[in-house]
Amino acid sequence: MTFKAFMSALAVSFAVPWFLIIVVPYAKMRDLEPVHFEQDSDGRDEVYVPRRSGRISTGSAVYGANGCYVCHTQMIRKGFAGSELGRPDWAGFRVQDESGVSINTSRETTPYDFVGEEFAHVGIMRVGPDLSNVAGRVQKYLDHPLTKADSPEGWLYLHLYNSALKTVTLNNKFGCPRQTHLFKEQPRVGQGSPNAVPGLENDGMEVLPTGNAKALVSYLLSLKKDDAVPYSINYSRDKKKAE
Amino acid sequence: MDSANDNPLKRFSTFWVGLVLFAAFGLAGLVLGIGFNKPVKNGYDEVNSERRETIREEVDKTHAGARDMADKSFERVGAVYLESAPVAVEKPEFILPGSATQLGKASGGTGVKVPAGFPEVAADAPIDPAVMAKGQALYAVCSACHGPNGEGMYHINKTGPPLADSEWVVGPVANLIAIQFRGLNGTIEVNGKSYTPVAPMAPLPLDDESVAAVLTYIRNSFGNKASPVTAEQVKAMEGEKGKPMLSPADLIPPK
Amino acid sequence: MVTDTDSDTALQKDLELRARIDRSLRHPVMFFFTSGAAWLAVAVLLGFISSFKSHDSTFLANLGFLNYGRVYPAHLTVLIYGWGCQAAFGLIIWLMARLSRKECTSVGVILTAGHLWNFGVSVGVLGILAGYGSGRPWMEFPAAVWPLLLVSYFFITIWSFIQFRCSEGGKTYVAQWYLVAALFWFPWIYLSAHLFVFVFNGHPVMAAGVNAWFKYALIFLFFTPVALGTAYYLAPKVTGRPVYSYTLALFGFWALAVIGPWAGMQKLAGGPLPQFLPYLGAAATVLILIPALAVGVNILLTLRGHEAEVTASPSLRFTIGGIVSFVILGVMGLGLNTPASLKMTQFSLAGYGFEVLAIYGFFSMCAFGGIYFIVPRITRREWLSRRFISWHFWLSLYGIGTVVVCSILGGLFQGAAQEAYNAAWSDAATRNYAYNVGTTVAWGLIIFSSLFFLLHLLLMWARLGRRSQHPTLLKGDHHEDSPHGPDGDLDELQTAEA
Amino acid sequence: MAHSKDSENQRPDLEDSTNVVEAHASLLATGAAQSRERRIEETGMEPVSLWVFLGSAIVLLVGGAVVGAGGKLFNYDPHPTGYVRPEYISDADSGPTIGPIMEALMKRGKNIYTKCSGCHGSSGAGDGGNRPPLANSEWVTGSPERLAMIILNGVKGPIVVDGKTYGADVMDGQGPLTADELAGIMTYVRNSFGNEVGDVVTPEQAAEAIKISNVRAGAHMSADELNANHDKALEGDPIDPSTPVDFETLKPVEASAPAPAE
Repeated sequence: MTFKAFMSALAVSFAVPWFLIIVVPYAKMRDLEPVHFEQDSDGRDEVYVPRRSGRISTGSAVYGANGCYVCHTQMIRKGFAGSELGRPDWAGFRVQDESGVSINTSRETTPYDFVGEEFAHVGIMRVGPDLSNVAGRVQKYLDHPLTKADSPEGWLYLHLYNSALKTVTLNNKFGCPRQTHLFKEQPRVGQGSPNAVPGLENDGMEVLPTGNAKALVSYLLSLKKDDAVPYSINYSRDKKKAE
Repeated sequence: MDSANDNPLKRFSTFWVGLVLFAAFGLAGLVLGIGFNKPVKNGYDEVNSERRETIREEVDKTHAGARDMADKSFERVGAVYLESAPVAVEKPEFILPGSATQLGKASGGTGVKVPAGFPEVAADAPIDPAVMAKGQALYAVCSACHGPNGEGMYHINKTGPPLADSEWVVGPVANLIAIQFRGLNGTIEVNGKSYTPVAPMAPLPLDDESVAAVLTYIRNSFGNKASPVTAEQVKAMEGEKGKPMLSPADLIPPK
Repeated sequence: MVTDTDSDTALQKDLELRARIDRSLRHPVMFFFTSGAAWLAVAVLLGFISSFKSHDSTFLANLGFLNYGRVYPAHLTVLIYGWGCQAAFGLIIWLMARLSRKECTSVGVILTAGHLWNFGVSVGVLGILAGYGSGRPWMEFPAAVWPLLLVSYFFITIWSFIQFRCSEGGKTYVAQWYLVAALFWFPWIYLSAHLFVFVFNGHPVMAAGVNAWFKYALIFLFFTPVALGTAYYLAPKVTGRPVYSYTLALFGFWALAVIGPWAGMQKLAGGPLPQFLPYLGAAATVLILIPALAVGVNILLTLRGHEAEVTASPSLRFTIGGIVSFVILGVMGLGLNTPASLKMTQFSLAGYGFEVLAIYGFFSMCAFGGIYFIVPRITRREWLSRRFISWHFWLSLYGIGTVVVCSILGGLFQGAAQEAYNAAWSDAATRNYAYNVGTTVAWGLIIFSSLFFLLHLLLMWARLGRRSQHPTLLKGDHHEDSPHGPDGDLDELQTAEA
Repeated sequence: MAHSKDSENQRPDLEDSTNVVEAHASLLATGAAQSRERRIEETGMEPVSLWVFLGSAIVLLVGGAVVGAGGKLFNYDPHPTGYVRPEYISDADSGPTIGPIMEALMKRGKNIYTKCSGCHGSSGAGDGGNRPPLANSEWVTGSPERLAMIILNGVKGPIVVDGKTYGADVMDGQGPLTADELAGIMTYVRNSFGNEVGDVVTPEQAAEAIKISNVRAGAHMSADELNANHDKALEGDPIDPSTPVDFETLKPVEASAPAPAE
């Protein structure tokens, strides 16, 4: 086998998969067609524009730099590949829709859910819970009578600072490691600074979140991916049964 | 070492062949990448920009009314004043005896008449600074149409003509007092230029001292120099109150 | 007919050429092996800390920069770029020089590029620990580091490609196929993956897909060929027997070349990207068992009948450990990537177990085999102590065996608990506590093994090895009266050679 | 020849002499490792055993099956066609919404117990070491206030359970808990793992216990302190375990309400 034949065979055996599973899907996913709500099936006729508010790009960078993706995932897999959809409060919530009927807003992750981020932190190991709908869960933890935090940001600051604190989920010792580097402690002067984290005052010290902590919490509170999607990418059973 | 297969030329060429081969797929990716980095074809920005235009049009429509309302506000104010001219009294018995209307009716409309015994004031009579200060304070209301320095607002929104070196201001005092009581409407010639304000000057319900003070102020500032106006003079002219609005023709022409 | 004298002079010329090659290579190769071994010790220490933190979050809790989210990426990146790549460079340079029978003429350039590589890796790791990591698995170095690594890679390995191109005697060995393939696959994967993930702005999920492909491409298309190249060189070299079957070697090589580039995207199975991509990646990872079987059979049959030699020679012992790990890796690939098991192992500890088995169990063991063969030649000293080598071997074997078994079993149980969506989540989260503790103990073992290895290598680097004609052989455990006599200087040796 | 025989331009080695001849001689003499090396012969042409191809074929089959699971090959549309979300019967919303209070509290207790199963075992048998079992333990089936104090504040020091003394390990308090949660967990442990107390701890009684615990506001309890001041029933009227209640609010529902069709 001559050198030239060997090199070209090597190049071809690499080029085909490189082109088919990297370049083509990259180009196709980049120009994704936006899906439309249809009048007959969704009751309104407009384009589905995914909306996320909050400091998504900086927060996503802080999320990546601190390795949150090592233990947390952000993907609700489709039914045939995983059963996150069944787990309560992971893919969506039980809410009363406008006509008072309690519906389950769980749905799979769609390509439109990572809008505003450069890199989807899909995650490596799922030691901690999936974070696709963490914003909704935090809201529910706040409704628990014993939680110390008064706002979603407050709960998340408490959790990041010391997840062993009995905010609401009964703690076990392999909880989320303490992210104390995201906070700074300072002596409490007078009645303390307004943006100190409530519930963390002890013996004259108060804890303030740094810029990174605020960006991260704002990013986490933007993670709510259970909004209604158009009929064409809505795979729920009762909808399909309706036909 | 320098055999057929291993000479510096071959080594040099292999170096560059190696470089090209190493970077083969990187360069291919870069070339394709340039194709990628053009803005996304019909992604969300296009959809969003359409939405932005529709929202822009709606906003313009709802605010259209408000915008032109702002431009013509003074004409409208003027029109309101014109329509709201005092309604002619149908039956004579409605007039209260001794009221300004009754006096005005009695002395007949149109022209400004200097009543008998109208007190005269010397041109160089001393001016009390307290009166001037009070006049200046009161002038704030007048500055809305005559300009803070009496230069008039006509050139901006066609309202008040200038008071600075205006022959009317330094002219007969009776004119000024009559204007204060009966207001003025129509085209007036000041200092050689003619002005047709969009809104007539409204009669101002001030007491005698205030009218005297403000008139003394305008006759002795913005470059004017004239005799002060006293409360007695204003009192003497109270017959003019209640008469219909003056037109420039009714004024006593200044010398 | 080649007369006796001719063969003598040929042998003499051959010996002289080998000596000259080794002399010319001693600085760059020794540099890569020692700095690689140092990075290995750091990587294993970070691995121990990260594993300890995974089951006890109060361990070193107050050190912000040792937060679990930074120690785990640092551990993996140092293991791959600090140790893995540098060991691979040392092996490629030495093997290619020996196989193409060419001296290395650009030692200076290679050394500077090597220092640049080390500088890049240290800046990268400090960047990760300081909190500037990029957040892409296996590409966590701050974004400015990857071009530096790529340029220094080029100036390290282009000379080996030149040697391969300009070698006389037109005969290319099986090992050379693998080494040249590795030479080219690395930049192809590294450059295109970093372009697609960092430089172009495309869809975030597709960037994650390319990143997942990059992880498995690096394992199957850079570390695997280098390790197989070393194995295909050492097995015939130490036993003096030809490689078992040429066709099998050819089949194994082209099977890897065809199957390898497809693997990797199964990390996103069930995710919001074209549905065939992840399952194609899973299928490719399953099919890696084919080249694994081919190579395993080929190498093991080459060594059949030389069991005494295999147990005695340290380099062969490590190589066999590596090749057997490669076959186990193939079987694990099959086991973990069927749709049913993928459902459980996709987001669990099993992925970590697979990667550690590939990087440490397979590649590093083959690399250790190569190092134990190469270092005596370039330093002209024999290994100082047999015990260091055997400690290094057994601790590595048991350590990695435990890490892999704990991670993969723990991953499977954790995945099963995750799939039971009605049970409470804390039940799934606490399921792998015992397996984490097992992994920590295992990494503790490997810390000692890497310290032994580093110390031994530094002694050789300082020219303090044994000056003797005979190799340091591991005493064959099963027969005490081995021909080598007691430890230390050996008298005349007839049969076994290393 | 371009390259000199002896590449002295290399940096000299530690004990290198600059004399060319001597260097050359030493090169040969000390090249022990190189001298004992063997030449690599040609690669062998042994026939490939059938097993390798058979094994590869089987692996190919498995690979084919895996690719099959990926739907149509090279269909780059990220939205899968023909996929319907499967049915997930989750305990949370299955099961009755109105039923006896015993069932309501047992269901709540079962969810919370996952946090205790780490130490006391999923079947309440303890961990065989220094963590006591809950099955037929007099602390569990005994006076409810004592059990509430144990759960809310934890236990330190020696304690005799079912004849055996435990004390090596300290149990941390599992508070704070809401009244419903405490009532749920107490009812669950008192009526599972073989314990058959049969009565129900109502949320009101649990609230009383929480008040007592807050008043004490101490750290871990000791066995003697438990027996001395807390060995009594909780105030609040006990409730008949079969009174129908709304599962959500645990408020009694008048019995006449027809059971909703499930």
